[in-house]
Amino acid sequence: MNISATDRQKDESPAVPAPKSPMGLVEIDSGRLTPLQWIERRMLSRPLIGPIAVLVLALIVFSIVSPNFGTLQNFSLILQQVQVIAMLGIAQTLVILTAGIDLSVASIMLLAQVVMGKLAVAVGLPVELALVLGILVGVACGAVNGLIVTRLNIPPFIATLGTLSIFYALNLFISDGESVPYAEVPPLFNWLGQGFQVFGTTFTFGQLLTILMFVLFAYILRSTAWGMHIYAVGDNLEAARLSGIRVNRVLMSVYIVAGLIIGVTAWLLIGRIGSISPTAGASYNLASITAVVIGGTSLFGGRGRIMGTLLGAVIVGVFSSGLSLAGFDNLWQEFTIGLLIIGAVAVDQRLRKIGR
Amino acid sequence: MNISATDRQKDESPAVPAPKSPMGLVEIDSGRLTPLQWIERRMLSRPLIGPIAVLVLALIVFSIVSPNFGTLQNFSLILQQVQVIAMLGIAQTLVILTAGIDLSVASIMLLAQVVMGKLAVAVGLPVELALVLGILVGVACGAVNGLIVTRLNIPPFIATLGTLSIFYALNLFISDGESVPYAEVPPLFNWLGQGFQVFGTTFTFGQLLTILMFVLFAYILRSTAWGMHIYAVGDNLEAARLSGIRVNRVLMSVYIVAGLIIGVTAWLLIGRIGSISPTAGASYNLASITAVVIGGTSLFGGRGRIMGTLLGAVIVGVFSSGLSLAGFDNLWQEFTIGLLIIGAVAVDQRLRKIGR
Amino acid sequence: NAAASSNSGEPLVGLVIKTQDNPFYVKMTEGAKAEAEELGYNLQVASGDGQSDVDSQIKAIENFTAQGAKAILVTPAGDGIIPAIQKAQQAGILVFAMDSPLGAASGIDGTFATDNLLAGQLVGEWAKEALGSTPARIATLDLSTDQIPVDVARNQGFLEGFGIDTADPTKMWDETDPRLVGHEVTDANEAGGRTGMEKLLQKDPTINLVYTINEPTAAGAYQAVQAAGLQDQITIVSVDGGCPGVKNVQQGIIAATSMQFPLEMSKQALQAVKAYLDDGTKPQNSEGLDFTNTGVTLVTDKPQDGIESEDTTWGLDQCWG
Amino acid sequence: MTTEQTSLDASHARTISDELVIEGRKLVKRYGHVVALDETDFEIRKGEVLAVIGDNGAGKSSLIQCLAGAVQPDEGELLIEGREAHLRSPVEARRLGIETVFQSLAVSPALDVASNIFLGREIRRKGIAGSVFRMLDKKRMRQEALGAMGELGLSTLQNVGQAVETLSGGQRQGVAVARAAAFGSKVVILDEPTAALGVKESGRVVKLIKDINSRGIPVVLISHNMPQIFEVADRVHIQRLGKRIALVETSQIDMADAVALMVGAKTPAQLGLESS
Amino acid sequence: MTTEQTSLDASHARTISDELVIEGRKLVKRYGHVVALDETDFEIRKGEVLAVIGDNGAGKSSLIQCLAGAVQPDEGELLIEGREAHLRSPVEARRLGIETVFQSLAVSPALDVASNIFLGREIRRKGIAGSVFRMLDKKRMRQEALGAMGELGLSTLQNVGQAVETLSGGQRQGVAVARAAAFGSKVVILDEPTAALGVKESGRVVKLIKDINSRGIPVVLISHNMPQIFEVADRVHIQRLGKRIALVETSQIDMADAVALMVGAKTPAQLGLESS
Ligand SMILES: Nc1ncnc2c1ncn2[C@@H]1O[C@H](COP(=O)(O)OP(=O)(O)OP(=O)(O)O)[C@@H](O)[C@H]1O
Ligand SMILES: Nc1ncnc2c1ncn2[C@@H]1O[C@H](COP(=O)(O)OP(=O)(O)OP(=O)(O)O)[C@@H](O)[C@H]1O
Ligand SMILES: [Mg+2]
Ligand SMILES: [Mg+2]
Repeated sequence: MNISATDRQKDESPAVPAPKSPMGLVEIDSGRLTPLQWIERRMLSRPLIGPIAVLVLALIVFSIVSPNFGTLQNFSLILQQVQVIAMLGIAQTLVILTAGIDLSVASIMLLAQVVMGKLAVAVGLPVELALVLGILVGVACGAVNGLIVTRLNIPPFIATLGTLSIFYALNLFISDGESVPYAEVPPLFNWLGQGFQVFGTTFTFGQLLTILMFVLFAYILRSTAWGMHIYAVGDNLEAARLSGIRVNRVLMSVYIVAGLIIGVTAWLLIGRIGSISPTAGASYNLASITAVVIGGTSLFGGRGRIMGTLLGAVIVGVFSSGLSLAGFDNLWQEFTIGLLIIGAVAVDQRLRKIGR
Repeated sequence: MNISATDRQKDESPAVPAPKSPMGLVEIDSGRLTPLQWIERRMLSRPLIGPIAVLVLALIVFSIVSPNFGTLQNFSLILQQVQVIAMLGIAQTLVILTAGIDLSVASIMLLAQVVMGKLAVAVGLPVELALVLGILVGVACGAVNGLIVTRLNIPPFIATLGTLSIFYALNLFISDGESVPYAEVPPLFNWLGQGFQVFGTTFTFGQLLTILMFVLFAYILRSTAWGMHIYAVGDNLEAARLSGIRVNRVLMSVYIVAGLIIGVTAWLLIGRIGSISPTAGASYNLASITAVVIGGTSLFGGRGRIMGTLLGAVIVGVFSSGLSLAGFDNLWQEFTIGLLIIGAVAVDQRLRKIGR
Repeated sequence: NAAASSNSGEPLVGLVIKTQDNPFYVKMTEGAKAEAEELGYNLQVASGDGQSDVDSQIKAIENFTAQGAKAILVTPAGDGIIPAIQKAQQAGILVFAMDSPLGAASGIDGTFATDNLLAGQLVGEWAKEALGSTPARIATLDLSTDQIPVDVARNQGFLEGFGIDTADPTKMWDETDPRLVGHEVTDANEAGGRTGMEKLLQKDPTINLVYTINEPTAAGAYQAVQAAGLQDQITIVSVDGGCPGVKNVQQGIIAATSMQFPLEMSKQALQAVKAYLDDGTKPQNSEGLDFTNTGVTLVTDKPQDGIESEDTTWGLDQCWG
Repeated sequence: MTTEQTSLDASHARTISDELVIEGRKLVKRYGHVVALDETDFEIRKGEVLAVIGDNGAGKSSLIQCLAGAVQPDEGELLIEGREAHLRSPVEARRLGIETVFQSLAVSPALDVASNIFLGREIRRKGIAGSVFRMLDKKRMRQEALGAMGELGLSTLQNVGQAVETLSGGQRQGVAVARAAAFGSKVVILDEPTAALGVKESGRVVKLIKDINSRGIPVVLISHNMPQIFEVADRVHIQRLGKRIALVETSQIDMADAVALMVGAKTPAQLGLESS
Repeated sequence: MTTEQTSLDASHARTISDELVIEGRKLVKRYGHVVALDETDFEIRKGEVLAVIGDNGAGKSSLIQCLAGAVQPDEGELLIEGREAHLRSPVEARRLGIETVFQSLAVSPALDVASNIFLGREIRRKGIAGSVFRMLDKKRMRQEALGAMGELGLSTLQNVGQAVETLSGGQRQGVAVARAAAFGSKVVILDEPTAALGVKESGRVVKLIKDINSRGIPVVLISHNMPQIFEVADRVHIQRLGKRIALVETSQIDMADAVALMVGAKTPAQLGLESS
């Protein structure tokens, strides 16, 4: 018999040595692997291998094709371009891990942002208060989604298809469709767009915040009970319920935390575009889902990694920037992003199959 | 003991009398029901009761509010306004019943339509041939979706999120973003927009075709093996596979038939708007899903009725028309449609719970 | 207020706009409501769901026809709505196009529009003068890949005004002039403007003139320019004339913009409706155009010789939104 | 029997008192027009092993789902240690110390064995890593999970870090049983815990039931395996057509009669039992 | 044994020949790094009832999944009636007359009992309604389904028009068994068919196996229920750690030895069996 210890790892923590079975019947052959085999197995069994492979490939190809592409400056730019989608992607990932989906993330962001602007500029509240209240609008919208899902028992796709329209209509109602111009936006609102220089390249506080949020939520999902429960609820709701998890409480908390993240993203968006606009980023609903999906998280819930979403967002940004630098028209950029979505997921699946 | 025969019916065919169990242990108490109870149970256990209730309620309210609403002419108009979404909804329902989703229906329709126009007007092919080739483009697009889902094993949401962009880009590429104006559209293409008078009200051939298609697919889903297999595949793919159903063949056929229906809908769209426009109806992807969902079909697959989709599309049309006649701004129409989606599904679930 | 006043005694006039998330149409609606109240009409508004949503507009025209409207004002999202307009006309309804012309062949009863080609030309001519002898490196930030008529007219007008051969004037991006560095589509909002500008600068950091489809796009583009520290090198021009846009002209964020007048547009159109309902006169097109031009004015604080313009003080007085 | 009794079986020394841990009175559960529970009664005494037997569809699983808070009865009342209780969710039942292995197993397929065993009551690290950063002690959970699985003798399980979906049917059942055994404090309920288990593993489960019980914890066992039931149970609750038709000491009925009652071949009256 | 033998049991009259219906040679199936089948052999003769026993995780389900076309072995060959076969899907196995009840049951929860039984081989109406309009004969399918379920004595089933998800665990298993019994023509494979069944229903399944077998159809039975196996099987295939360690006539081994082999307490050599 030649049963070897499985390398399947549910998380990225260092591998626990395969325990000897109490009856000692199991042989472990990891010791017999060559270092190369070991690396291969270790790498291929990682859930992020697919997105990483796609990203590395894209970086190599585009760097060869366009000389302007492979600069630190451009990488910083790409990260700035995708930071809003990536942040929405954190919220989206949380929801998708519970086997849900949130079609309303962009609407919530716009509403929160417009409320911030209205309160600070038209109403004249202190800027800090307006900011906090705007973020709380995000939290409230998340809570509304959560209540519809948990109390009315409506599938998240349908619930957020509804609130997508509702929040967007409120956003237009409050803003009258008008932007607050740059000159009138209080500096605090714009703070996340401010930058600092490293190696002659500009980085922004917004970029930093985005990365920090990813690290934070990667930790939470991997190492806390709440994170574990999110996976359990998404994996099998009924089993989680019977196992004594308060599934409705977990779901509510996920939608509320998602709303909080989206509220913060509203702040990030203002810093990014310099003004407060009721329409900037209305297309980010699907874009955030695209990032999650390319990052290898399953739309059926219970499987995936938050860092995949960051990779997914960056991959889309790299393609969009690379294609544009290589002189492709927007039409063909759209076409290629379509192929990318399918291709990236196909590559991910193929690699994971080999990796097992 | 007082176990009564369950009235749960999986389809709309006349109820089969509850069989006596072979051991004669089962008492049947249907006989003891009052006629009212009987009607109540019978009605409430129907899967379409939710959408019907919402529709009837909406018709009553709007007829009271606006005198112009409750006319035969207006009903014909509403049906004309929703026919394209309803037809796309047939395709969408088939896909959703297999536990899939098709985000690309509108893109396929636009592409098929633009190809028809290009072949007939710019290339100068015979109109009939151009029509058939256009419909075949729909079939081909459906086949592409099917291949991605079955061969590459990519979840339908992701597959069609990709092809949504791909088909739309092709549509713009072929049409150059230009419409074929009314005057240049061959009469055959416009035929489904032609009408005839009944009771002083205009009906169109397109409406007729739409209704016929619904009747046809209701029959197919309810009474043929292919229909049964669609439900089985959507209900539990693995169980269907182990039960000896060629699941990939069923899935392929569903996407291809969906493509065929969408191809025909392209013809219907030309008749509806009179010209061939590469951008008309780009928002129909979500609209067709909305119709399916309001019609009570489960997004998880395996449960639902095609006639629900017709009702769903009509309900949205009735609200949109009724709110507009009652003088509501579009902003509030959008808001109300959002509430409608959530409300209709909530009502449906509540009624079904009582009905069991 | 959710429901509009339904004074059923007053003649019904329908206004069909393209989208409600653009202040231009919001203002047009406000102007129309004010004027309708003045004239004693019951004005109702319907909207599409985007710049090219033909289908919703057809629906809206049908619904107004069914309600027995006396006149319909529509901002066409495409010529797909012509058959619906003709059906409305057959029902005895007066139909005007607003904002963008449908062409004489449509048989429309009248058109009240901004001359978008002219709007583009004005900023193009101004830019040529402003740049003077500096060799031009031009980028355009357009609306979308769909080649929407307004998008095309403004873009081609700008190039024409600058003196660039537009090749096919009904198509964007078919030009071959070496001064044109590139173009990106932006969805006409700030986020698209910024990302588009960043990509263009990455492609070619020598850009010194940027045309933008509207002022929100320009505001976004400026953020990218500023981040790259190129605000002294790059001139941004735009079209629209909304108040936030004019303020940005005042701040020097946008160098010049062509102002259009949605309030005027509504007013003129409703007065023409009154004229027709009173004695059957139909509006006359402006000279040399197949529509009634409701005016375009160049707004800038850096006037150039030989080019008529107004300053931002005037602009802030006249702007909408 | 109003006094405490001590089991004669020395290897199985424990006390059964008359006090009821859980009592159900006239519980009714309907599913649409199907009546799964038809005014059934239920009781389990401190310290005893109670077997619930009955035909397929007799309502055994429905009954214990009511006791475990997984479904709410439509009518009837539930008393836990004499006090009326409304278990609105499995969480509440667990908090009261009622631990259940459901027939559907209730495991999360994508999670590993250790996570499944500790689901809902994870162990956090010591110190601030646990209290402030709320970090889980995965290593410890794995070790304890390994111990719990080892008790069941599931020797072919290769890694407690393995996802449950990759386990065989029996291994999966082992995970569910190990979880209940590790945490049960007031009552442990097992719905067909050995259905998918092999001979040796079934034997281990029987031993485990005895172990749990010898700690003084009462056990409810649903099973179709009569010899097993008569080996381990003190009393048998016979469920038929949604009702409890008899509740007898195992010593006072033989297997054949129990089966005859269960399938309706005999009535309790025929056997001289008061219809409970 | 090269000649045909006739069973002594009169009520169970049938002939077993030496001809093999299915033969598997050195089948290997790996899941990642887990080796579920490790060069295992398999054979079943015409007319016999073959029991497959083994510990949880020994690879029994994996083995029969290979025979049923549900999974494809990584190595080894499969012969059906002496000819090499590659079963790429359960459809192909079915078409060859191999009918299987999977441990996971493989029923569609939202479909009703009748639809489940006829899934994949629905009956169409007579005449043009069936041939042109391809209309299903639902009435007939319901009647036949009722008959098939009745054979199993699942008396509590209230309506064959009921969705399978509303059935109890045992009723659900009954649906799967009824389907296999109704359609099996060359071999019927049952993976733990009585795991969730009651005493009476289990007895019915044993009788059903005998009925099927008396029609000359060989049956493969996976079960952990030793008395049942020794009642019904002609030979026992003992699976251990992914391998067949023994294949013996039930008459030549006793229950205790079979269990000892299965759990590894004894080796085939110790019992004088050639390690197959
Ligand atoms: N969720 C449900 N919906 C509808 N009917 C149900 C549901 N759950 C159980 N039933 C019905 O209730 C009755 C009792 O089912 P239950 O599962 O309690 O039986 P059981 O005694 O546990 O049987 P088994 O031994 O087969 O597990 C059955 O007739 C079943 O069909
Ligand atoms: N899909 C799979 N992925 C990974 N491992 C698997 C898979 N299916 C089975 N295994 C592993 O293969 C081994 C054999 O499993 P199998 O289901 O064949 O056992 P079995 O003999 O049927 O056990 P039981 O009596 O418990 O049903 C087990 O160790 C199991 O964990
Ligand atoms: Mg049960
Ligand atoms: Mg098995």
